[in-house]
Amino acid sequence: MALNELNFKYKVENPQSIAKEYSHLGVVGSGDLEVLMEKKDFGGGAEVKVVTPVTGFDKVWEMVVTKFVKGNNLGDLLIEINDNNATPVVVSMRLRQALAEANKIEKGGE
Amino acid sequence: MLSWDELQKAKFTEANARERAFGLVDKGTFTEFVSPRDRMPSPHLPVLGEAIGYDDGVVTGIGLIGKRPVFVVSQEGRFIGGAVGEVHGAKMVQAIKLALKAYEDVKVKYPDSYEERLPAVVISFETGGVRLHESNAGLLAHAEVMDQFQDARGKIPIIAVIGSKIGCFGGMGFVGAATDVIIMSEQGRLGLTGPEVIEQEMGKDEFDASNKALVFRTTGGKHKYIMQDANFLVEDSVAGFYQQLQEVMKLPFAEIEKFRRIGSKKLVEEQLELVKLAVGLGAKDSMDVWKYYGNEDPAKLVDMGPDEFLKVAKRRERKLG
Amino acid sequence: MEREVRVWDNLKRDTEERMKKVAHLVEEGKVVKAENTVALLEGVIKPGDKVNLEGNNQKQADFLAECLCEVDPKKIYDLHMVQSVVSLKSHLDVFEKGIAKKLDFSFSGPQAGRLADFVRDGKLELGAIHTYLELFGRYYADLVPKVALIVAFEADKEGNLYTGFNTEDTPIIVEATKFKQGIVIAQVNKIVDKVPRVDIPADWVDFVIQSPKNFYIEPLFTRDPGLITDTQILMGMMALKGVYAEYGVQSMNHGIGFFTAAIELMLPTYAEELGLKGKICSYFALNPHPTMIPAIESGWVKNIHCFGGELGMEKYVAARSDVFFIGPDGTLRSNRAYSQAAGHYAMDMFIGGTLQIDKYGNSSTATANRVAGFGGAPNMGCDAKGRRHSSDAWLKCGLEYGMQEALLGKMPRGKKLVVQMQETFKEKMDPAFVDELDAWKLQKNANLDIPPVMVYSDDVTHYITEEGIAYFHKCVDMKEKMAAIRAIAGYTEIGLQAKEEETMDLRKRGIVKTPEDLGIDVTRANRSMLAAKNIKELVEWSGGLYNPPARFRNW
Amino acid sequence: MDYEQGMIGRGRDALEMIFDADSIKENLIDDIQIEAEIGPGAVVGTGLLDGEKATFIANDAQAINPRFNVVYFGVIGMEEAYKMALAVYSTIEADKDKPLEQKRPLVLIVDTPGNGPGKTEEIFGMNKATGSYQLALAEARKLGHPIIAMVIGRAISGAFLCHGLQADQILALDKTFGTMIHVMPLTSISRITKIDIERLEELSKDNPVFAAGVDFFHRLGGVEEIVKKVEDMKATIKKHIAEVREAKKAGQQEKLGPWGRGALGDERGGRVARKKVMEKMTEEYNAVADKYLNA
Repeated sequence: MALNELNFKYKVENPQSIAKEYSHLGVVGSGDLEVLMEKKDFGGGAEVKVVTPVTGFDKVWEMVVTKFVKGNNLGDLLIEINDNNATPVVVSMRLRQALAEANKIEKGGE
Repeated sequence: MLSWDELQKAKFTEANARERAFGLVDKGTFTEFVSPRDRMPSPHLPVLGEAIGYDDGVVTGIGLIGKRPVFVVSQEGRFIGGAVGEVHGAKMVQAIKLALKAYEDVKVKYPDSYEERLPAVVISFETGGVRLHESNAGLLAHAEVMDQFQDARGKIPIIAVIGSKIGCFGGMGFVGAATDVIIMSEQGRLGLTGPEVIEQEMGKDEFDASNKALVFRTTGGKHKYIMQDANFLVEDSVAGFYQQLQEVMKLPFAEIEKFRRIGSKKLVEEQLELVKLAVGLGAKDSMDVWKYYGNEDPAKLVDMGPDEFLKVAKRRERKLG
Repeated sequence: MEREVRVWDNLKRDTEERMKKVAHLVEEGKVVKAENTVALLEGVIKPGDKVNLEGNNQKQADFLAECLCEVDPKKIYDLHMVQSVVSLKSHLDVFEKGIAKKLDFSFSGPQAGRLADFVRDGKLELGAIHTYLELFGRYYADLVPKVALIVAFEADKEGNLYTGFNTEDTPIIVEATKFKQGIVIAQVNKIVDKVPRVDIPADWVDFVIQSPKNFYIEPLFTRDPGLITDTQILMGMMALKGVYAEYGVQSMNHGIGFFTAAIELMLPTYAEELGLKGKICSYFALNPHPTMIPAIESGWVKNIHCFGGELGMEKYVAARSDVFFIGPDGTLRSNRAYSQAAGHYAMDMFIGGTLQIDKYGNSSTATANRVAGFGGAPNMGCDAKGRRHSSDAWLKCGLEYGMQEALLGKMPRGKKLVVQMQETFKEKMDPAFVDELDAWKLQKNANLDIPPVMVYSDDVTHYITEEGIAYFHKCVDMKEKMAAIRAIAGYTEIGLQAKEEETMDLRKRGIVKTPEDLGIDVTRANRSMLAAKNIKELVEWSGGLYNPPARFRNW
Repeated sequence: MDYEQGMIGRGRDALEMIFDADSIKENLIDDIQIEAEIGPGAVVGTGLLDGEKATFIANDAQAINPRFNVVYFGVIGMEEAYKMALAVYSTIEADKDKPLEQKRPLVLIVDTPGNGPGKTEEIFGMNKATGSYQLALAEARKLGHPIIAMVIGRAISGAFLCHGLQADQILALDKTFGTMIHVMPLTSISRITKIDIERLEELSKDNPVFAAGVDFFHRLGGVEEIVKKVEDMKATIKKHIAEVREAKKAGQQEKLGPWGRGALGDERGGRVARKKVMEKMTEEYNAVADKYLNA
């Protein structure tokens, strides 16, 4: 059984990282996932790690993640996803929301 | 995530555990401990093929309410029903342990004015108790939480906040009952045995778990408020709970102790009176009990908004407290 | 020339003969005691009769259904059941016991699996699966009931019936039966001195029985806003912007699922923000969906006609007589037949969810082992070919119709918007887009004439998935339609066959629009978009008039 | 006596075996009387262990509570739990003036399948009843009373939490006696988690965190010692009382009770994440503590 771990690495032209050092979004509820984004010095590259109970959809994961990373020109960034049976739409939506969150400029607060 | 100001307006039932943790303390003061960034998921779930979460379904940290350090534990019902496993449990236990450490430190540093900086523990419960996937570890963790509660007795207040979808059940049901103060919304539920199990034990005629109205009037916030099992009833918003916490923090600790329902011989004797009432009354429904306490038309209370309810609802009278 | 002497009132004579046999069971007026019901049925029904057992996806003549199961199968057998819905256990028990033999129906919910078994095992001879209007039509052609077993809230002793809020199918059944010399038996919750209003006049009713228990009503159209997902909200936003606003749709029917519930709850929020108030959503053929309350309260809706009632909405509906159809007694009168007619001819759009879509764009909710039928959906979800009045939305859709000229030459004609919504993957990564519908398997498993298709490809005008909207009607041929399906099928096997340049071309031509093309900020697709986030808030919106059933009360 | 079928359902017999002959006084802690009529599913009182006074709290699986029909076969109902709590508080009261080393021990005889599930129980708050008993035990333990739990039969889930897991040390009869310690049988875990029973059975062979059984609890630090023979119960209990007393005298409370079992679980390799998490939290707290304590 165990969990399925997928790792993807990317290198895009003129990569953009995120504004915050670290950002987290989402809850690992049924059909949902959490996304953790962390600025990392990857020499411009981006790394994505997915942990999911789902097997047999590795290729779909790769396509969804690739589209997201390339579509947003992401680099120097580590993305980790803990998934609990989310459909591709939920994955893409959470990734987009996570990116927006990661680029939010903090105002007020501490 | 919503900003603190937006969160205050948000429904408590809609907020996730992290949002609740942020919103229950003063604006901008929350610092999370063992956040997802520390990547400390359950070591036991992967072998069962069960999804992991980096916070293991509970957000722990510290914030302020006024000058008082508030140690927050906020359970996430969407992650395996908020159930307690080894990591989740350890985070709960350690939050209380750290609060007690803070208590000792504050007492040393501010010997004459430590009450105004008295640490507190706030637990936002959303759980069915022991996580079956790591049940033995979860069970042992429950016992540790109770142990810490006893250590905290007479030193720092432990406040339960119950207003999320799952409620507070199973082993965590008596952990909730063992706190000093309980704040609930009418959407909150507190009990021991979940509705499905009661139905299974007693039959559908006696207890139909799909009858949510029945489920809620048996264990929901309004009922618990009438029974004095919940001390405060607030509206379903983050602000509702936060503001009530602010009020509680203003009370001297001796007053807070009076909110307790169990934890001494006298309180046990008081509860035994209630058990005798249960026998004498032969109540078939919680509304029979509401009526007994002087609510002439108990059915009316069900749909009443919190403000009106607080005005008209008659509660069990307590000799103590 | 000697004229042949023929009898022209056989049906009447037959009925009179049957009535005589049971005359002793009648107490006062037309009242028969509940305990005499089985005897009554044994007296008035003959083997081989066509019997209508009233029941639909809401109210049920459950007591009469149970009594019918208790008649002696030696005396009464081979019945031909003609009924809207097969949803109670008793509905199939009559076949199990050998009382009934043949079935013509429209929809089966909880009994769909058992029904499939019965058909396969030869326990039941299936006539056909209909749409509601189609079946109602046949009540007046070749499926006229001899005996109708119906249900009402109240009756007086003379037999006047009050069906009120849940009038639903009753008038159309009674009229078909009674005016063809048949026999009408009504179970009622209560026999009263005077009914609040006469929905069915006494001389159309032969017997009334006060049933021991109130009849069952299913709250089928209540959707808890608490269960609406972000994806449903995203797709709702897409629908509002890409279809409702695009066509200025003013009249419509909403399906039963969470997609349309999300849309209803976004009228006072997202649609308001888009400035659509007054420009869309004025007229509905719709059950009193609780999720419509915020939109109604915000002044969006002019008119709603209801197929049936919805448990808990009685008081709210009664208090909004400007919107709903309310009798002189102050309560709603629903009517499934009229609402179906309105939905078919007077509405510019049908929008609802489906389960499976094949590569050609046929869609169905049929699964391999359940004979469920589609109720009224196919009726709503098809172009009304007899429609002759025009509206902006209807005309615009027709003008965009890619095959218009091939079919009509240079003749303007409108087209009804038939919008199907579905996420590309259902739970557990079950793809919604498939090579072949499960309906084909069902056809084999249940030995049906044709695979049960809910909406055929040539009726669908728009498909909405989270990936995009396919403006399906704009396609000029099947080849292009299949490309449009692929373009919005995401990461399903079908979707993976999409070619990038092909999809780009479809987007350029406005046949496919992604959320980006529509200018939708996906990160806004979350529950804060909903005007009410749980049932409790619906109650608050209604000013306490909505009284949700116990199972929905999370407080 | 015949112990072949184990000790399930024989709480009263266990009392006879463990305590000195004819020493058992039910519902009495010195001169403090506990209402005899309530909670028939719980047996409480005073007995002698080779002449030394101890409070006992046991389940009586033969008893049926006529007022609460969920209480039978050892179930702890509302009355039972409060009665048990009263026994603890009365013990505290009786010894309140005694020094730590003279606080009398409490012996919990554990054979219970669960807490009372029911509508009445929920209306009146069963959770308070079990909660109050646990708080009472924790208080007594912290005051210096040695508390030993002896699992003779079933120690299931919430009922074990209530009646057992607040003890200083937990002993259990060997599994050959049919002793059961678990939250749920694997069949139920399988149904709820939707994980195949075969898979669970295979995993449970060497995964102590969810497996059912005394040995696994031992590895997790949940059980201090496994008692192989019924005859050894008394001596083993006495031995542990002495050990606990020593530890308390030496100020080593942290080695006992739930917290001590936490450390033991780490030592025995059954629960190793716990410690890491706690250390990380402390580290992160220390980094910000000043800011919060001096706000």
